[in-house]
Amino acid sequence: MEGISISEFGSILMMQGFNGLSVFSVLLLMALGLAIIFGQMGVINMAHGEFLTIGAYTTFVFSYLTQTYFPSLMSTYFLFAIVGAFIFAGLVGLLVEWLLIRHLYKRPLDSLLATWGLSLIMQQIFRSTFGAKEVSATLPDWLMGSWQPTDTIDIPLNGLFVMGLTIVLTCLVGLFMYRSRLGLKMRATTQNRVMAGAVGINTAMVDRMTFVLGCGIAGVAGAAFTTIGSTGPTSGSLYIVDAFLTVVFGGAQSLLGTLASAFTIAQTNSTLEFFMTGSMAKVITLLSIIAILMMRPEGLFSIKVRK
Amino acid sequence: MIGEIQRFTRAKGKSLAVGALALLAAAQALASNPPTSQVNTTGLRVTDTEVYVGQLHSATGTMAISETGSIQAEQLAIEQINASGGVLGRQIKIIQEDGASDWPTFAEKAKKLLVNDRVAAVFGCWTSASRKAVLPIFEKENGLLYYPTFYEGLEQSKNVIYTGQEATQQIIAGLDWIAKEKGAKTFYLVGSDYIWPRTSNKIARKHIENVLKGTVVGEEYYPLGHTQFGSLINKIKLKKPDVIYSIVVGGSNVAWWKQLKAAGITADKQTILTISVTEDEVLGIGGENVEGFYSAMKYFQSLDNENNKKFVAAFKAKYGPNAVIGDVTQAAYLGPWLWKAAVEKAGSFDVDKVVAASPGIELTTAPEGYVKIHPNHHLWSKTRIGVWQRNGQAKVIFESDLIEPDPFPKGYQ
Amino acid sequence: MSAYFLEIEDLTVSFGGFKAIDGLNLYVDRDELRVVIGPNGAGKTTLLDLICGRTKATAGSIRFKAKELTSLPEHKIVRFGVGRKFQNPSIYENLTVFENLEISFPRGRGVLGALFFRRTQDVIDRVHEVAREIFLEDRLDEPAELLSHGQKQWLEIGMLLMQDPELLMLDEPVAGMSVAERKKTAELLKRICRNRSVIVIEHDMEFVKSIADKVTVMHQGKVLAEGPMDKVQADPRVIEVYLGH
Amino acid sequence: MTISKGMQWSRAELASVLILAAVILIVLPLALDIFRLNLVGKYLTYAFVAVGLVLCWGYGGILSLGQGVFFGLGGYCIAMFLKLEASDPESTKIQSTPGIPDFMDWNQLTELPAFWVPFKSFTWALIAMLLVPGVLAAIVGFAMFKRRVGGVYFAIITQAIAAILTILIIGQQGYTGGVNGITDLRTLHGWDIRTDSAKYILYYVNAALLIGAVIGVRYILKSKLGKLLIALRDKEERVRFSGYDVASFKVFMFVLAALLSAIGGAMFTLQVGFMSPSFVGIVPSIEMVIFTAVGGRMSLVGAVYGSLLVNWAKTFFSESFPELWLLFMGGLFIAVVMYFPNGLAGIVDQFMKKRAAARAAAPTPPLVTEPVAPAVGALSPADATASPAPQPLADQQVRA
Repeated sequence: MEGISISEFGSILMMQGFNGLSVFSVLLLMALGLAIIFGQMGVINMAHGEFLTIGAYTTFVFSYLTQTYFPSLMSTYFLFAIVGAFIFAGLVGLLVEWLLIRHLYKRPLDSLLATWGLSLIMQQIFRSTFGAKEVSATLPDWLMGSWQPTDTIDIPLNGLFVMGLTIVLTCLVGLFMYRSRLGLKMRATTQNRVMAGAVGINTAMVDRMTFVLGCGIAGVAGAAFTTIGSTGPTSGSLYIVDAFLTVVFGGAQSLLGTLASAFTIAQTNSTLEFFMTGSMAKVITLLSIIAILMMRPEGLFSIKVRK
Repeated sequence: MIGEIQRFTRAKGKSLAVGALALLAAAQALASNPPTSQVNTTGLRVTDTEVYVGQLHSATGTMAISETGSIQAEQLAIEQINASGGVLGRQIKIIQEDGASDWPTFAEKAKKLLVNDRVAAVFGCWTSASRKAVLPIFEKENGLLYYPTFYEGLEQSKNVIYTGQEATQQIIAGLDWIAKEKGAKTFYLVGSDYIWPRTSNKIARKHIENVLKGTVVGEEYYPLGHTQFGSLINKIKLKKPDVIYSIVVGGSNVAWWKQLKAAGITADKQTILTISVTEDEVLGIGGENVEGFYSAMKYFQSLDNENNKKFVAAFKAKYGPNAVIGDVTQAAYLGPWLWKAAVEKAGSFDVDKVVAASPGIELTTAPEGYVKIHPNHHLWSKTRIGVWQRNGQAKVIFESDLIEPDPFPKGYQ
Repeated sequence: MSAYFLEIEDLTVSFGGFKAIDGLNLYVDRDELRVVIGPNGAGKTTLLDLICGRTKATAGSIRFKAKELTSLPEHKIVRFGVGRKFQNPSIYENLTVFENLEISFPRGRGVLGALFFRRTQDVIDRVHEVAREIFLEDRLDEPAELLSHGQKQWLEIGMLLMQDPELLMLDEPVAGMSVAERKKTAELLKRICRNRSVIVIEHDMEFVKSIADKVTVMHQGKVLAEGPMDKVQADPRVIEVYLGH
Repeated sequence: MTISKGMQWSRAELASVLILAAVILIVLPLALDIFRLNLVGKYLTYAFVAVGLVLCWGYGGILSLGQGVFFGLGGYCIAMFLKLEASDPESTKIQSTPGIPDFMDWNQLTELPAFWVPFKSFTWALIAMLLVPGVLAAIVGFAMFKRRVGGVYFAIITQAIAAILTILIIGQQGYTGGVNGITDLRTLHGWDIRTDSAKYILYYVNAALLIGAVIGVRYILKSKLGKLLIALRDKEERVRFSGYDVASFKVFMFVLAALLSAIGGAMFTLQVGFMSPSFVGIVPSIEMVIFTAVGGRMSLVGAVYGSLLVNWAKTFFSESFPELWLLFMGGLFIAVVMYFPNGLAGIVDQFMKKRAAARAAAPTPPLVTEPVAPAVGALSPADATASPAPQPLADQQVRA
């Protein structure tokens, strides 16, 4: 390798390490909302990608409005957009739960088909509202470019941001699930719905809140992904398969499992990509996931239950 | 500077000619409205006042992002033609079908347009895959397709007029320019994993190695829809190429450019030449993410000539002031005009006669300047290099001579 | 080689550290009817699960007719002669009583066998014979979901009889039955126990007394006491953990 | 259902199959021109997949979201044969290597890859068309069902397989034709499959095969194996403890469904004249599940009607509203899942029951005017062995 010094090589290794972590946080962020909905409720939300897209479009709208009416706030609008994405995606989630999902809790495979129909409808609504072409939110300067600790190391700022957001969000979700009253109710409902109902938990309300929370988190993820990806009617569909694999590979009912599986998949893919072409890396990663799932159908982490 | 002046005068001269021609055509159309039995001997859907054409693009699915511009441009062209008297005195009616980003659907709809609707011509397709899917149907049913996208070449059909550039037109002039201007010797080829990027990179590699005497230090393909390019960017950094030659498309495109920028790869440190970014793509990528990088295209919205000014104004009047026009959109706009010219030259809507009349048809009113149909059904056209600005427009900094289309280039296969 | 029909030695299984069965030893003779009793959570059902292969043992051995069962898959254990009735009646509610019994007929158990299975006269005869035994002969054409709870229990026992197992394991066969049904069930059990070994888990002491030869008392995954009913009932340890509750 | 009749066909079942045969063999060919009939022929190739899904999903409870993989593999095997026939040295003489498929030439292959060579034989292509998908389904099935992977996990793993295969096919374009697929297929042993007469013949072959498939699967469902499938859905554990190796039954169903899909794919290739990797992906696989759901997941003839209806709707809506048809399709899917979980067959069944009840109750009308309870046993007159599918009403009540 001509023209590459040892220190430069070291820098690239370091950046590659960071890349693995960055891919990990992206995977985790896209899977988190899904993991909550799927893990806690057993509902397969095929429209998860479209909830990501809601977040992305919300960011675009915020960016557009800020640019038009409050140009001075351009540097901070993004934070509001994230909150807005959570609220907006959550509200749509509330509506969808009320109209659709609550009728299908007993039929997980049917909820899959219905949410597939939902995703078609949502895509068309995006297209009719925002046009078929992609749009791009103007990002604040502090989210663009790279941070250079040395001459040869470039750490992507958007990667850092997504990573930070993922950590904060994961901790919040963890605290919520394991420390709050509602979280306790959610876990109780997951483990024994009948019993939870019997001790006075309004399981219908808990389900609704769970779904709204999952959708809201998807919205946040979508907002964050405007920094690294596209915003268009079908952008969400780019993420859906990866998100499902992450959740299933981790073991559906365990947040820790989702964490571990996102880490494993991200590191495998990112490392393989460094040594071979991207298509091959993807195939090998997917094949390994399937092989492991065949050996451990319940995923990496799962709650052991006496059958 | 001199080039610019020359271009200006030429454009001006041409626009005069254009005006005269248009007047002539209108007069002709009004004067003569030949009987249908004479202009339609093969049972196409032509009446004394109307002629039906098909439009076959993806209005839904992932490709709608790209194909919407073509749909709009073709409709604009047809509207303008109708306003100026139509074709052979007949108004053009459009039957629009949705290919839904799905190749089998394209085949189904193409067949419907040709067999059921008996349309006189079809303006449509975007991806090579959709064209390959409909090609046998057009050949079997003897239809006529105007295909707008720049593509990999290696194809020539009696039933297709290719209004975009074939690969050599787009690639070779761009590489020559970058080698000369930037003294580039080492290239890193990157593409989405399908036939157009692979074939284009193959041509690029041959040209780099055999003609430019440079080296290709890497060639990488990522699945369509891939969104994580961190590893690739690190690999590129490892090789330090003079030029990154990029043919990443579709959903991946935005991720690729945003992540390049985030990894500190900016125009002041790295030269990137791409043949897959037009104004349409920049809309999604954001001008700030491609600022300073180069695209090789035959058309940019910012082209400074009278034809283009009129075209851009008309397009914005119809589709809003924020509408943008990319290379393919312009090429799609050419389709109806080229068809009209060929039909009028042939004096008939019959596909065989229109096809026979097509070679040699010139369009001096083309927004890109001037095009002419080659006997191989591709267009003579120029290749331009544009450097992207923050506002999402490109500044044209180089313009080649008219390039002869060569879909089966010797020495590049 | 010992002479016991079923030999369980040092059997242990743990769920996440909790030992549901802890070094258990149990021997059952040919044609013996053994009743296993014990408080809730003693590991009775787990013991049956282990024998029939539903749960895999952590350690120890289960030998039946001198063959090790711990490594066999469930269906092979069944084919080797072990039948198991579940605690809740486990029948096919969408099939008729006849079809329920027919499916349990030990022929055509492979894919192709099932595909080309013919309802021959011997199948029909056998179904009728078993149906008579479980008091359901006049209800053969009815969907099984229409049966009463007790009748469902009988049907499941009947399904086991179709297999003609050499070791029959029944988990609370009279749970949820009326007094009359219990009496009939006790009769039924006594009849079907001829020529095979039976392990019964039961809570109902009256019922146990009416059928048992020998009783095993389990507690915390171990055998606490074993012997004839009256002797076991008099055991102070048993009284403390079980009857004392 | 009575014992003596248990394994025979009821009159209603016979009638439903005869009506289906009449519709696709007589009514449609008479009513439609060759272009529309060819479209129907294409839809009917999807019906093979739907019939397989009735067996595998409706009866077996195994939802595969990867049936497109088998459809595609079957189609590719035939497409490879046809492509080789279309690539004779004469018609490919402008290539640098004449005699090989055009896309290989574009990718600098200079000779036919070894795995293509056997596909010069039609016999081998036919064998491979069944063997390749069958073996793949058997491997996947064994690995999954032996370890008791099921339900949602299985659905998602089949999706992953579809994703992998798509990436492989698209990535290895020199060998597979890549994203374009294998296009421009012309003749079968010199017989031009693009002519109208060929299309009629292929339509009838396809229709006859499909009716054969319906009858064959019905036969299976009538056998003890069919009863076992119902038993499996009711109490899988009980079946296992009746001495059955449950996994092998599931593998059998999955393989059979895969083989049916493969036949559908092969017929698709012949009728449409090309094969595309887009079939192998996730979207068509889910769509095919939806055809089944619309027709009624427990009804074989329903699956055929479902495929016809959804595709007709898709064609109709997309021709009439090219920009908005997705809204209609999405709405249709949701409506079917939520309000008609038993699909068309369920609607027909309810109607028949009401009529029967009305007739039976004619002497004492006041007592029976209230609606008949949702179907419990039979779902349609054609599927008297069906078991209950989920009922949304009951769900709502439980959760209210």
